[in-house]
Amino acid sequence: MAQTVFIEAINQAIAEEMRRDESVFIMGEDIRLAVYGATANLLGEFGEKRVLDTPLSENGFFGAAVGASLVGMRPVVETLTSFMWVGMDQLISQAAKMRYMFGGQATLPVVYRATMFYGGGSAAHHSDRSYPMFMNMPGLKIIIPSNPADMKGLLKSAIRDDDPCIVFEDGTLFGMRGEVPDDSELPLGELIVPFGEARVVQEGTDCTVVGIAASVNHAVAAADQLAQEGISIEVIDPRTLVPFDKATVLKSVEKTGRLVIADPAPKVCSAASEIASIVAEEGFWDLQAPIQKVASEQVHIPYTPALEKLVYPNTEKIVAAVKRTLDV
Amino acid sequence: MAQTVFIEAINQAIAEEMRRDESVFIMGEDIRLAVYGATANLLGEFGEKRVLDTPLSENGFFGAAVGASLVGMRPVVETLTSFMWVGMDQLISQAAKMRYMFGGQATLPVVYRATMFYGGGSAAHHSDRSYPMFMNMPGLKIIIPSNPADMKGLLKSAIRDDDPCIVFEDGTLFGMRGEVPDDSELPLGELIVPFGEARVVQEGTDCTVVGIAASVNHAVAAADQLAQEGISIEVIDPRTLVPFDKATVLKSVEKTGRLVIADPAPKVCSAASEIASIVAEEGFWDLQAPIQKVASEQVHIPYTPALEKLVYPNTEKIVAAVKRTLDV
Amino acid sequence: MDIDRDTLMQMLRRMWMIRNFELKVIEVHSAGEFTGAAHPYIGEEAVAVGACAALNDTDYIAGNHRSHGHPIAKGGRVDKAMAELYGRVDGYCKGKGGSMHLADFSIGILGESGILGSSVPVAVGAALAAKIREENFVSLVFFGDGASNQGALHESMNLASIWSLPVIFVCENNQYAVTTSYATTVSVEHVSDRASAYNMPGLLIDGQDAIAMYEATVEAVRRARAGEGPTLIEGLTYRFEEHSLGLGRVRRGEYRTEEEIDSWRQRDPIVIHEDRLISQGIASREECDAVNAETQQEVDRAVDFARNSPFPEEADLYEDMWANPIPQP
Amino acid sequence: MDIDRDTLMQMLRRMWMIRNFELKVIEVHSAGEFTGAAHPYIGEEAVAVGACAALNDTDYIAGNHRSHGHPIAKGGRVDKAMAELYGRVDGYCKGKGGSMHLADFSIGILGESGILGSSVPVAVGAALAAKIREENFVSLVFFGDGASNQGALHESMNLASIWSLPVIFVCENNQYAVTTSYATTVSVEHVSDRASAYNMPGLLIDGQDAIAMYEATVEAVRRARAGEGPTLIEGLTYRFEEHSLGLGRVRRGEYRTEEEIDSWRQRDPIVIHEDRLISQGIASREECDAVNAETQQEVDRAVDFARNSPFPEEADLYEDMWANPIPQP
Ligand SMILES: Cc1ncc(C[n+]2csc(CCOP(=O)(O)OP(=O)(O)O)c2C)c(N)n1
Ligand SMILES: Cc1ncc(C[n+]2csc(CCOP(=O)(O)OP(=O)(O)O)c2C)c(N)n1
Ligand SMILES: [Mg+2]
Ligand SMILES: [Mg+2]
Repeated sequence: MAQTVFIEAINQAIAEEMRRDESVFIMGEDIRLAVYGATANLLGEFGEKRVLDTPLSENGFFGAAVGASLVGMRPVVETLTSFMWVGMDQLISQAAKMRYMFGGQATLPVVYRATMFYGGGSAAHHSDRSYPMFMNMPGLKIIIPSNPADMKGLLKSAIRDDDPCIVFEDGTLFGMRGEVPDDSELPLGELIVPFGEARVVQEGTDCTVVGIAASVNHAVAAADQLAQEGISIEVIDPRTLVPFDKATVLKSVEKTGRLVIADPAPKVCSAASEIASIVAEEGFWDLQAPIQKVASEQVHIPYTPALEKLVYPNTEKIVAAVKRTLDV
Repeated sequence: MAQTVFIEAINQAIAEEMRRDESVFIMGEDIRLAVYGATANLLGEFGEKRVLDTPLSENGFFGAAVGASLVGMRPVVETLTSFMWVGMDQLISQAAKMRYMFGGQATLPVVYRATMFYGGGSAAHHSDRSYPMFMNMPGLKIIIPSNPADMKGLLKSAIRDDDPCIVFEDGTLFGMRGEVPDDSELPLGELIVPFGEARVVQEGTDCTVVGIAASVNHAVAAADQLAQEGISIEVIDPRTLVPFDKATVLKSVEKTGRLVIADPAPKVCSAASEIASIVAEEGFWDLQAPIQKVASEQVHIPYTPALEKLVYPNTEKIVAAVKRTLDV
Repeated sequence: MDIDRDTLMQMLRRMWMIRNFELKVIEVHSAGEFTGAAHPYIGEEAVAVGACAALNDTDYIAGNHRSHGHPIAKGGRVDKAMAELYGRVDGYCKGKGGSMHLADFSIGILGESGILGSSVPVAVGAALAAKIREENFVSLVFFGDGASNQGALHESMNLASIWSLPVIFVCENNQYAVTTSYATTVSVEHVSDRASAYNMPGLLIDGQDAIAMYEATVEAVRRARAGEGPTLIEGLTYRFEEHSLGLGRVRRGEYRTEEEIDSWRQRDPIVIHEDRLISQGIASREECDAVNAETQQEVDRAVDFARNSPFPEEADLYEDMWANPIPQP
Repeated sequence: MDIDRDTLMQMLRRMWMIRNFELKVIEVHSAGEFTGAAHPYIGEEAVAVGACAALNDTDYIAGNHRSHGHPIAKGGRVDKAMAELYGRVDGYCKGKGGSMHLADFSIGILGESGILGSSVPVAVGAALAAKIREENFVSLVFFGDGASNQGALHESMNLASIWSLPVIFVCENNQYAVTTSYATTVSVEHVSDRASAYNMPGLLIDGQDAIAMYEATVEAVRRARAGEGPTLIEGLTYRFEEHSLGLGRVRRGEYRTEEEIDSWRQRDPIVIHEDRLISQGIASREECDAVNAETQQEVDRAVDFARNSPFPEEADLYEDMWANPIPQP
């Protein structure tokens, strides 16, 4: 098993898929020189035709990716979450809606890699964690990895998937190291993580903590801390939000009777809200305590570290929420 | 009390506010000839300077409204929900974020009137019920009236409010008649409905039904039907989703022990999800049965009436959900 | 340009097909056979028919809300189109799309779009694929004078130009966006004047003249296939009917005068085309009338087809959401 | 044009203020005194300073991510700007905005925007207010060559043109968007060539020459106040530094040659302005040096001010969300 950095896992996934399938190409701003890092060295290997630097025209090139996908290409578009507003129409009116509204005629194997740069003083215009908004809109698969191995395996799945996918890449994890199995170690000879299969990160009996993106790691840290107080936490990482593996969450709550959801998105209509609502409906009789949402404060991201640090879920907040569910 | 049609209530609210305050002006596509009905006769009374027909440039004129509001105007913009994707950047990056990111220097008394035309064969590109997405984004007040009087009173409040508001107008209600009090009948001499005060549409003891937009009326119909079976329903209309009057909902659930939420938005990360998550956290100990979400199916809006009629919450679905909570 | 008789007659046939389709749609819509918006293309037939006559089945088109003319001009089937308007399973989109979302991917019709300007980047993307794969299909997109003010147009024309993509931008300038005159919303005299801002040819063409549209598009297609990049073609035209069926609120006199409408009706694209065919001895009056009659019959059959097609089943609601299906929430 | 000495000296002062501010920012940023992106304006000072010299305090400006030059050019305070970069309560935005969101509404600085192209419609809206209210303020917006490809520009220029709004579009063409050369992304030779597509004057100005920028803007402001509508001014310029602080990943040689950078550094806008002042006998070398020294001192004081200002309190987190506050969820 190789120790791989998160951003390197992105790069590997893209390179491998570009090698495997000629119809895969990448486009975005400043990707040839890999300003954001993930596309390093791809120009050299794959050439200018398959590594396209675009003008500052998100709506235009998001849509061009839709069009290319309709006629047999597999575009992988790089952007930041906060630039998606500019190209929103193509994501919603075309990518998400087209297949259904054309009665299944359209097939759109397009991937949008949307990086979430938050937590580092990027301020309101560069820090969106917007996946809940896209969850509300039917038609988009939503992928949100929490470690290098999942990042690689899920991005590869997304590129092979025939539906439009948005991969939300948590910028706070870009430097994270983790084990990524070598292909030779894998039964299928390659790392593919399927959609809709949550990972039980660690088993536990007292409370279930569902984490999203970087919050998975905070959940594990919280579990470690709570273990010292004799509290046993089951940590679950959904890995994809559309499709969402509710069975794994419900089964866990059946066992623990308690649920905390840690989600870096703003708390109103968040992924945490959705998961809470599912369990309040389908897992209600298993619940022994109120569900706790640990999501971001409902404010824009303040620039100053003095305030920004208050906004997101963290280990401390998760620990406190678990204790609330246990009334300790 | 005058019987007033919903769309006429919109017109009255705009006209009265334009009379009251010179800084109010309206803009949108084909509003001078009032193609969508709500702006009838305003050109004649207020002239071309205050009644602006715009080009097909939603991002441009949504943003122009932001800019005008910053320097002291009170723009009221007409659009449809489905056209907001095109102008999303101005709604999010500017209208929603500006005040906070400039440390409170910016004041944006701008109103976007976003009509939701669903339920009449408008198909995927014209039928969005997108308020949950905007609830997730901090900084926008979200208004969603269910009858002519609230429509008028809330729109007037929105125009006077100093923050950016999106008024989601339910197109299925455009022809609805309802009592709108004459100003002379009112203690304040005018109809102003404040934000953040839910209306208890009818009291009941067995189950709380929170309705959003047209679903309020389906909830009332469901309550009538259930009353005949001896089941007593409390119907609540939040009227504004940001701010959301959770106290009224929690108080009701304290009494009834049961909650159904009827919401025309797609069900994942819907307003219903959010309300369910609040009650699962803060009203948990009052709940005697699983919370039931009755929201739209998670599909795009099919054109054919044969399928479209299956998508939305309706009286029947609400009745069934209430019965599930009561296990009858 | 020397145009062969088959092409000229096919243009006539498709113009009549559109005309008769639209007349029938108006008839059955007002009889309440289906609801929902529908935007008649009557008066503008030469634009789409002339343009599409320059394309192959392997070329792509994309369109907008005024959506029946484009697919028929590209060779789409009126029975499947009509069944779609009726919301039936045998419609092009199995009843899920309706009037504004006709599409036939089997012959390069990538679909109509109800969001204005929104299909333009998509068309650019199809052309991008041609370039990356080094294939020689082209892509053509129709949009209105109103939609030309959308930012999507600017971004798309710039992208197509810098990448020299084989795409043809066809502006159907019928001079109004619903009730709003393009003179009050477009800051240049002609939409085609904007081509220079994108370093591409911009042609102002008589949109009532199918042959003129055809010739302009042939040249644009030639350029596109030769790798010379995109072209903007503006077809100056007029819609003879109101903006959409059911838009009764606005009285026409309020934004277009009767005189203006009448004067444009004098320039009926079908009459212009037939007159030319007859005067040049390419077809007789009888032959032209026969085309009209045949297409009328085909449209009548399309209505029968539509009426006899069933509505979708409830179980179809969640079909067609995904190519690689996932459980519904 | 005859320009009075005060104006010329104020331009010099503001260019030095920007230069010294940016040099200090580079210094304290690399010392780790604060984090977050910051985009130096060094090399481009003449564009903002020349343009803003033509405006009054009651006129408005809006800007972008390269955000320190615009407010200082408009007369903003360096102490409040610096404190903002330090994330302190005495900053322009109480520490909530940071480098990319400086604003001073008291003197018409409507704020910088991190989303490119996004502040352009906003500036158009301020100008729209002037027209509706029949007041004679104008609005001016800065954007880059990269951002000129955004659809927002197209819509904004069209709106401003058809409504004859008092707005001035200033493109800072520094020839690159991060690593991407404008020659490969803009389909015309000069951004100002696009003005004709909006029926407005488009001027290509030497962006290293503050006086040229000033004169062009004076004329644009005159037009605007006279109701003659908008103007597009392109200042051809160059950024002397890398795209942003902390963008170490890209080595400059990969997208700009040393020769190119050096040749543009020869055209330092401050040197050009000083040389002219001195050669025309308007100011002496000593006077010019004094301006440099004074602004350096002012920037030093700004750093002290910033360092001594406290961070916001936790209770401030939810402040400034609403003008008419609501309970937080
Ligand atoms: C983004 C968007 N904004 C507004 C509308 C509403 N709308 C539908 S058709 C139309 C006018 C279109 O004018 P034009 O582009 O000239 O096409 P035409 O109808 O004249 O063929 C408008 C405003 C829409 N469908 N999409
Ligand atoms: C909508 C949007 N897309 C992308 C970015 C990322 N980005 C920040 S600066 C920049 C380059 C801007 O180039 P230009 O407009 O020429 O301004 P310059 O930096 O050269 O002053 C890019 C791509 C952004 N901030 N906003
Ligand atoms: Mg038109
Ligand atoms: Mg630049």
